[in-house]
Amino acid sequence: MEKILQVKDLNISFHTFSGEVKAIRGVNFDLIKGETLAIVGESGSGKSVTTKSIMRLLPEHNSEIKSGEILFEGKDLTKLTDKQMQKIRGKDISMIFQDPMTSLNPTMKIGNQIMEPLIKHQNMSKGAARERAVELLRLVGIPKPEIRIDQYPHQFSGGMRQRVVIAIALACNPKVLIADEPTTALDVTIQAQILELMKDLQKKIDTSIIFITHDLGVVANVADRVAVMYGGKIVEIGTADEIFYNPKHPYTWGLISSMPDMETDDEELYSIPGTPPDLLDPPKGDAFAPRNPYVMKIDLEQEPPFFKVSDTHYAATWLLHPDAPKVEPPEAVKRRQGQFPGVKVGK
Amino acid sequence: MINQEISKDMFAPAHIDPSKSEKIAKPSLNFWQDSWLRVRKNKGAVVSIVILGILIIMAFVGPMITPYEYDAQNTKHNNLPPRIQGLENVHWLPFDGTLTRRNGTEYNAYEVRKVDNYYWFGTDALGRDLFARVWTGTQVSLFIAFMAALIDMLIGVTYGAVSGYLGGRVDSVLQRIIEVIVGIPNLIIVVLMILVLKPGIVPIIVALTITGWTSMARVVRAQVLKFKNQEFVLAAKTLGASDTSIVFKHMIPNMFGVIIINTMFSIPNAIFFEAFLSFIGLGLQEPNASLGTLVEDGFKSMIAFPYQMIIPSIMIALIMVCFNLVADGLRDALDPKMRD
Amino acid sequence: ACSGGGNKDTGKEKEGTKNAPKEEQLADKQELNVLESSEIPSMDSVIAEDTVSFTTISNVNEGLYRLDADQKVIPAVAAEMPKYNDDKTVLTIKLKKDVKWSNGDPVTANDFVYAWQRAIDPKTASTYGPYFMAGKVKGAEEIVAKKDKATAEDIKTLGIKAVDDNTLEIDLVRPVPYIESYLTFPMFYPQNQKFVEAQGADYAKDAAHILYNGPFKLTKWDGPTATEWVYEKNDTYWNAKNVTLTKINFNVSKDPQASANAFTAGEADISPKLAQAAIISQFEGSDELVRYVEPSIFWIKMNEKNPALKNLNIRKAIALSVDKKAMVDDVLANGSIAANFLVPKEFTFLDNKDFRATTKEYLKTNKEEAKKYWEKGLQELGVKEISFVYVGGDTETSKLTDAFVKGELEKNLPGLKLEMNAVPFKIRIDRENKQEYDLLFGGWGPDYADPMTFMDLWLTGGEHNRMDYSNPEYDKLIKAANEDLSAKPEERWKTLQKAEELLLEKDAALAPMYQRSVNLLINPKVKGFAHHAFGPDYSYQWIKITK
Amino acid sequence: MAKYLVQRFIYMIITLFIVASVTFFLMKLIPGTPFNNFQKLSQVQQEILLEKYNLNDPVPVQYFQYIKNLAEGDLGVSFQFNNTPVSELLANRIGPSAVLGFQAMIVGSILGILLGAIAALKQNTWVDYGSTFIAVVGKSIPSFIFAGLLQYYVAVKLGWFPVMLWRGPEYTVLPTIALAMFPISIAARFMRTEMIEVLGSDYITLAKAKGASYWQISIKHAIRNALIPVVTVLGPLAVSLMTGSLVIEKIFAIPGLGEQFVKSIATNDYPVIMGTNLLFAALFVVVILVVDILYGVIDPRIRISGGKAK
Amino acid sequence: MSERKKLLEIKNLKQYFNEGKPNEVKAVDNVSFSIYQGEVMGLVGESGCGKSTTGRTIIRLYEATGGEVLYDGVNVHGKKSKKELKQFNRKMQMIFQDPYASLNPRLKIADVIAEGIDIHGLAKSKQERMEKVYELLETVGLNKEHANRYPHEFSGGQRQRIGIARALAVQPEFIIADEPISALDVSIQAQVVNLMKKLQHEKGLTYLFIAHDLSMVKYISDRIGVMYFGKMVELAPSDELYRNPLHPYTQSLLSAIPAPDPISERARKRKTYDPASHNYQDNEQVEFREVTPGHFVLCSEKEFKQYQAQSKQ
Ligand SMILES: Nc1ncnc2c1ncn2[C@@H]1O[C@H](COP(=O)(O)OP(=O)(O)OP(=O)(O)O)[C@@H](O)[C@H]1O
Ligand SMILES: Nc1ncnc2c1ncn2[C@@H]1O[C@H](COP(=O)(O)OP(=O)(O)OP(=O)(O)O)[C@@H](O)[C@H]1O
Ligand SMILES: [Mg+2]
Ligand SMILES: [Mg+2]
Repeated sequence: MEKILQVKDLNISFHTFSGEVKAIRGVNFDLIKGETLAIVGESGSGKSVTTKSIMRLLPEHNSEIKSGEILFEGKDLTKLTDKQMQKIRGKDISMIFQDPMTSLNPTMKIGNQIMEPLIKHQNMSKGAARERAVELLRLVGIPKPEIRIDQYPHQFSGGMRQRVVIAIALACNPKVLIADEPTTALDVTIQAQILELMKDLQKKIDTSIIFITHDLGVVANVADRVAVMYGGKIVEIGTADEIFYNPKHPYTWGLISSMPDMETDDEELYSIPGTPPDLLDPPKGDAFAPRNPYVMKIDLEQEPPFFKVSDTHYAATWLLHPDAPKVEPPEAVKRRQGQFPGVKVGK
Repeated sequence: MINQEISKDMFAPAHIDPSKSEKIAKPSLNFWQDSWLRVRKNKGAVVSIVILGILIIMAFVGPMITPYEYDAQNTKHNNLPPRIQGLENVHWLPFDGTLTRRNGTEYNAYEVRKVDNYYWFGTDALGRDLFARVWTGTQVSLFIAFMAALIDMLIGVTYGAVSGYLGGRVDSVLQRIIEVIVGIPNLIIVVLMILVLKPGIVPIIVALTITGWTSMARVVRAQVLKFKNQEFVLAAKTLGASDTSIVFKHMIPNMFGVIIINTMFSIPNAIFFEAFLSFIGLGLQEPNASLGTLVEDGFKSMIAFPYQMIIPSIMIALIMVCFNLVADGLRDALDPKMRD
Repeated sequence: ACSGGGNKDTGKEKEGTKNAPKEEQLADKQELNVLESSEIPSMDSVIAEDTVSFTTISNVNEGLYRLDADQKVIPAVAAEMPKYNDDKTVLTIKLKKDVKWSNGDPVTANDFVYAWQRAIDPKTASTYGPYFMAGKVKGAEEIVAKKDKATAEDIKTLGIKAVDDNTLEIDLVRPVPYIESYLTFPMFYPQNQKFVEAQGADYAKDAAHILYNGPFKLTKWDGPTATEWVYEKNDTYWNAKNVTLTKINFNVSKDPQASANAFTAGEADISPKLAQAAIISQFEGSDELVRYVEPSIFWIKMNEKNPALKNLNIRKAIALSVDKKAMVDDVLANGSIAANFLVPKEFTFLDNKDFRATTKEYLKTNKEEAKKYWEKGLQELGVKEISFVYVGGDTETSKLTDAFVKGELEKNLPGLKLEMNAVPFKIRIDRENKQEYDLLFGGWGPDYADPMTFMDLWLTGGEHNRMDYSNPEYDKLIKAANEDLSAKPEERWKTLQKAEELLLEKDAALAPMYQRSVNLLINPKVKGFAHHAFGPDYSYQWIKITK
Repeated sequence: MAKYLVQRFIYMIITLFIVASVTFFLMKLIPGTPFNNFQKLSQVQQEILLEKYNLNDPVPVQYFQYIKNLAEGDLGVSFQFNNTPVSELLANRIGPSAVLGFQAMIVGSILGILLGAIAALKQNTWVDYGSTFIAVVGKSIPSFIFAGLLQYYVAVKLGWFPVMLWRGPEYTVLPTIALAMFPISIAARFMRTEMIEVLGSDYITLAKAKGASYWQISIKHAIRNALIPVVTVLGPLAVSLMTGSLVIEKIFAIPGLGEQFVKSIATNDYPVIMGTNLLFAALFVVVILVVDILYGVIDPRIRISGGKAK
Repeated sequence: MSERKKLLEIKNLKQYFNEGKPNEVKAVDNVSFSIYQGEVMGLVGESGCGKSTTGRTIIRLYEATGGEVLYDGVNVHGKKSKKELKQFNRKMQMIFQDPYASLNPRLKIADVIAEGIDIHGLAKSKQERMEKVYELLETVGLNKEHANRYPHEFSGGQRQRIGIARALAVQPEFIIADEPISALDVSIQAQVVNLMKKLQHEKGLTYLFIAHDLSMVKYISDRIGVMYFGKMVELAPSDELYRNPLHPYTQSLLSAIPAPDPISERARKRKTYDPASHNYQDNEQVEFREVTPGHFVLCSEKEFKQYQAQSKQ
């Protein structure tokens, strides 16, 4: 259980015209070698900011890491110089972005885009880099890579482009791969192919993956562990089974209840009422409180700490406090709890 | 980790009005308030607005605060360099009334010519007070700038928008027309205008109207092509919005950025086009002046009486720099991408 | 003839020449760099119509006579001054025997006959040919009238004849008192018939397609669009031994300040004419600045088509109210002189006496007087205010003077408003021809050394009148000077002076403003530069470069 | 591609034809004749000249004659230059104008693009403000003033370069700089805007994520993508620069097209007006075509149809 | 079901881009289907298969290359007067995929929503206009105060609801929803889908619902069409389609839907689709055939027989 990446008490703000946006408010998590950690959560909850800060890709002019450490193999990434960081990016840590349509440079040949990190980080000659690029394209399942390598992004379909982005991310066999909604723009068949591809590769090179997505189906498919974010914080973290079958945080409950499955029919879908918190002026206490059907007075006063559910499972909600009243999770969650091996319904 | 002061009763259910939770994050400001807020944060823009304000006021007040009329000739006092009471003793400032000879020696033109008056910006070849002339010229040039911008907006933007929006054959024809307009020499048109128009502001405006908008049209066309398939435009189409309203309500407000840059280029063009027209007898006629004509006149005595060119040039440059900074500020303020 | 003399007005230089002629040592390199103000449109002497062409032609070719540095007519190809018959209508001119074209052919009387006939032939479409010959040389008027129907026979009727190879006879319609200076004009230069015809359309197309018989020859000139050309000394010139310069490089520079800059930087020895006070003032007091008055007069025309201007008092008021002295001293500030006359100073002489020296000045600035006339005029017209359209030029100098005139007139003549129209030259001519103006700023330069070149413009219905001025008495005086008195110089002179007085003092037909000065920069090492009052601007053959 | 070019070529011919026609008729409206510039010409004499050059014919007749000659490649002869063929005249004069314009364009756009790019990279720093300032001043002060200043201070006072004339590379330096101010400022302003936009795009972030350095990102990724709109504005500008700048040519005594064209209008030198203008228009339409093709070179997405990679 | 009124009938619709040029794209190729009054028809398929194009062509954003779109029996395409067009625009509306791109950033929400009202003159006075806007805001679960704000001040889900309000403003009968929820997070997806369902019931709306999230599509749709490469390959009532997918592409699609259930995900076996597997012969007629009532599949005669047999089991 080697921890390849540790994020400790990360606080990040953006300075905007309207004031300081406290986008990340104390995020802690570890990434273990070889695992896939999925991050889920509402739009704007800080998933991308967290991962971008690992890559140090936040806009320089208005972002500020207020406090915290990001330890990669013991080095604090927040303290590295730009030069040092450039050596890590693309080599040790690489990233896949959401939108395959826009993440490739439209005026540059696919091959050159793949070769760039190879030449940069592995000092390959052009010829060698090219060979490797062909190999990578083949690896991600692009047919006729020798020809495709000299084409431009617009000659590729969305799915193929996303594979190219993945090929770029994998070019230097990174130790950590961050995938920020890599399949949102793709249809399910291509999505499935890409997920399989990632899993395959992970096995081969023992990469650790941080996988951000909205699609809980995808999470279920890829994740070893899941972190749920809300309002700039991680509110619950645990193994995939724990989160899916025995969630503890009311926000996680809301998420799970919102999804139709193949059986849901005419009844109305559950949706979490209200809107996300204003990070310009984060509410006192639990950020989720205003939308929490089980809200307690303390939620409005104090931020909940992490309560340990199991060795691997923590949740930040006052509901886990011994003094809190026992509440029944919603129906959809209860149904799932039944499937969870070690836990009895209703705790 | 757990706070010690937690009492049990804090775990009682709280009540929150659900309707209140559907509130949105940001305070409500209207578009212009919002933009103004942003412009205000841009120091360059604010300083520029202030300077522009002062320039505009001076354009009207300036000619009144000097004892000399802008068109009063006094050839005995011609070509005198700037001299300002008080500042004349500060030698490194260019307001001490000295001129430099070709061999590099300096002399005080006022003393040599036994003139006691103070001409703050000096005088021109006919002994007219440049302070009064520069400010009246500023009036004219600001007006020209305004007209140029207006024409650019009205004709250039409309033309470009129509061409890009309708596309196909119409676009093809309209683009060819631009090529033809650009292909016909301005000078011919201008010479022809001398025949039918009396010199003055009208021919300047006509000339600008004929030629001043083509680059704007091209740029706007390119933008329209870009916006044509944006979803909000399609949405308006499905609502049955007329083409005009799609173009003017939906597209044009979204291309302020390029429009502003382009306008900023048309303005100096227009200012000097006016000077050129005046020069060939179409624009303003003596004794009226604009900054453009002052610069051109000054250019001719650039070496002997450099102040005659430098002062109006600085004025134009100052106006343009301010305009640009304001425009940049505005553009940033109006651009949704710049929003937090 | 190689007087080496400088100019009357550049006192310094002249003194320098006089006081220390012996110390002067010639530089090793007799090469000159000159800036011209425009290209050479034509090197065909019968086609040329502009000063640069005339200047070039007169330096590389030669006619019967030429002007020396003091504007005196001296024989050139001619061996002597012409012999006249009794009524002075037939001239017989002997030619030098040893004058040669650059291809070795001798210059003969026939070369003159050929050139003149070519000039008058409507097919040649020469402009100066008819302008100079019609009404003066016999047959010219008739040939012109036939337009393109003129036959070869017709053309032979022109009043010029080669008596033999070295004798030329010229038949005039009437005596032309100024005929000798007239003949210095490049239009009258000889052309080698054989050569011209052999070249056909290529004649005078570039340096290689021209024959030279003057002090220099063009060794580089690529044609009318060339902005660069080179003279080299013509060793076959009859007076070659007196030509010191070996080479002159010409370049066209149209921007006056730039020309001055090039001069300052030593890239040019002679600048083009500089008119702008601001540029001249940089060189004021320096021995590089050469200044002399030229016989060009500038005036305000008053169009009598406008009833207000038909009024004598109004015209007088206008003519008197502009401060001409301020105009020349402060505004132009280039040495020009206030013109209280029509016939320029230092232009025509009779028995070495300047035309101006023997007569009065008219229409001197007098603002009080002007105001009185003005009020009287307004009263006669029964109006309080008048507005005139003032057509001026679009050059820098004219802009400045027009602005000055406007200021003066409006200040001194209450109730007058001028609407200023600054227009390009061509449009000004057009407006003038159509008489679409009230006041018009214009000017005139002479074509020959006689007051008549300025006087006959104002004849009733004259081609250059264009302001509806008409005074039968004036017409009569001019007619007399042209015809009856043409052989009586003294009387003729008096008559012309009377006409001038009538035109200006009595009729105030136009308001003369100033006589222009020429300013140019010449490297002080360059001695012997000669300028001329009409036709070509300068002669370079007497120039020497000192150390 | 071939089909496209043929189509564009036909369009170009049509455009040129219209330009030629409109210019012809407008030009004939200018008062005066090529001969009345000469104050001393008599009416009769004028008539003779007009007759000789067929200028007395009705304008439509002259027009058809001109178009016919044009189709045969005959541009006529110049009046002001004493029957020099217009084609020869243009050939003699286009050289310096084109060289100068080309140099100014190259220098100007490279400097301008760099200036704009740097401004965008250092957005809202003094570098950015400085670049904006240079661009604005470069645009608001006409090039002839730069020309005058350069000539006086650099050539006359410092003696670093010749003051004027056109004899070799060193003679082109000052006029090139003066003329380049305009493209510099335009390129800089447009480049800045575009670069800012490009720098905010996902592929730049991806390039950063690849570990590309600052300069690699700017040069390999950002500048190229920002160039497209810049090319749109620079194209037509190139034409106007290359067809001669009146004042600059005058100041540096350069035998170019600009001055001559102005003079031809002033003197009703019809064939020269037409010839110069056709040359200008032809260059203009060609440049527009080149710009369109350049788009494809810079941006493979808009490559002209058929130009698919093989 | 077939007795219900056909609101929209699409016959052999074709939409080719860059027709006749080397880069021709047959985005929609010979597609026929009908939509009944009051139903939700889902449309799924690979990205780029022509779903959006179909929707956009139906609503006349593109001029169809071929085929007919009959709305209430009237051809939507072809020449129309301005008035007819307006009439048509009122009946049919569209909700766009990207809630960020589909709202003009420089218009207030009130003006966004009221645009349709203004165009069609549905309000007689300013006051009435505002009242309508407020009512619409309420319908989509927003409130009055929001009317004066700008799009950037809203969350994605709120924006998408504004898009819906805009479409509803002209009281349409038929709405094309082009991936209205793809860009939203789960909880907000639920909000939007609930709203659409609610409106369907309350106002009797008919939808064409384009999406690639099959669980949502199944949840909301009565019938589902599956597109592949510009062609409709299968069309069936949603339950039927999920229970008995016939076309191999549909099968592959269904097999790829990830379930939010780690245990089943670990066991997932995905089917892949290879178009070459059909092995169509040149002489075979590949047509859209009704295998069982209401269940259409694009197939050859041979496959048709096979599918029928399969369905009987
Ligand atoms: N450049 C920026 N300037 C200002 N605020 C920013 C910036 N980038 C992100 N934010 C703010 O930080 C917060 C977190 O954003 P983030 O992009 O991490 O959300 P997310 O969880 O990735 O959402 P999504 O699922 O929509 O991608 C948001 O409130 C957002 O507005
Ligand atoms: N305006 C257009 N010009 C040319 N080709 C187009 C145009 N619009 C769409 N296409 C092409 O038509 C095909 C179908 O596109 P369409 O947008 O309808 O797909 P889609 O099924 O909606 O995909 P997605 O799920 O990605 O939205 C694609 O190959 C696309 O590239
Ligand atoms: Mg994100
Ligand atoms: Mg789509």
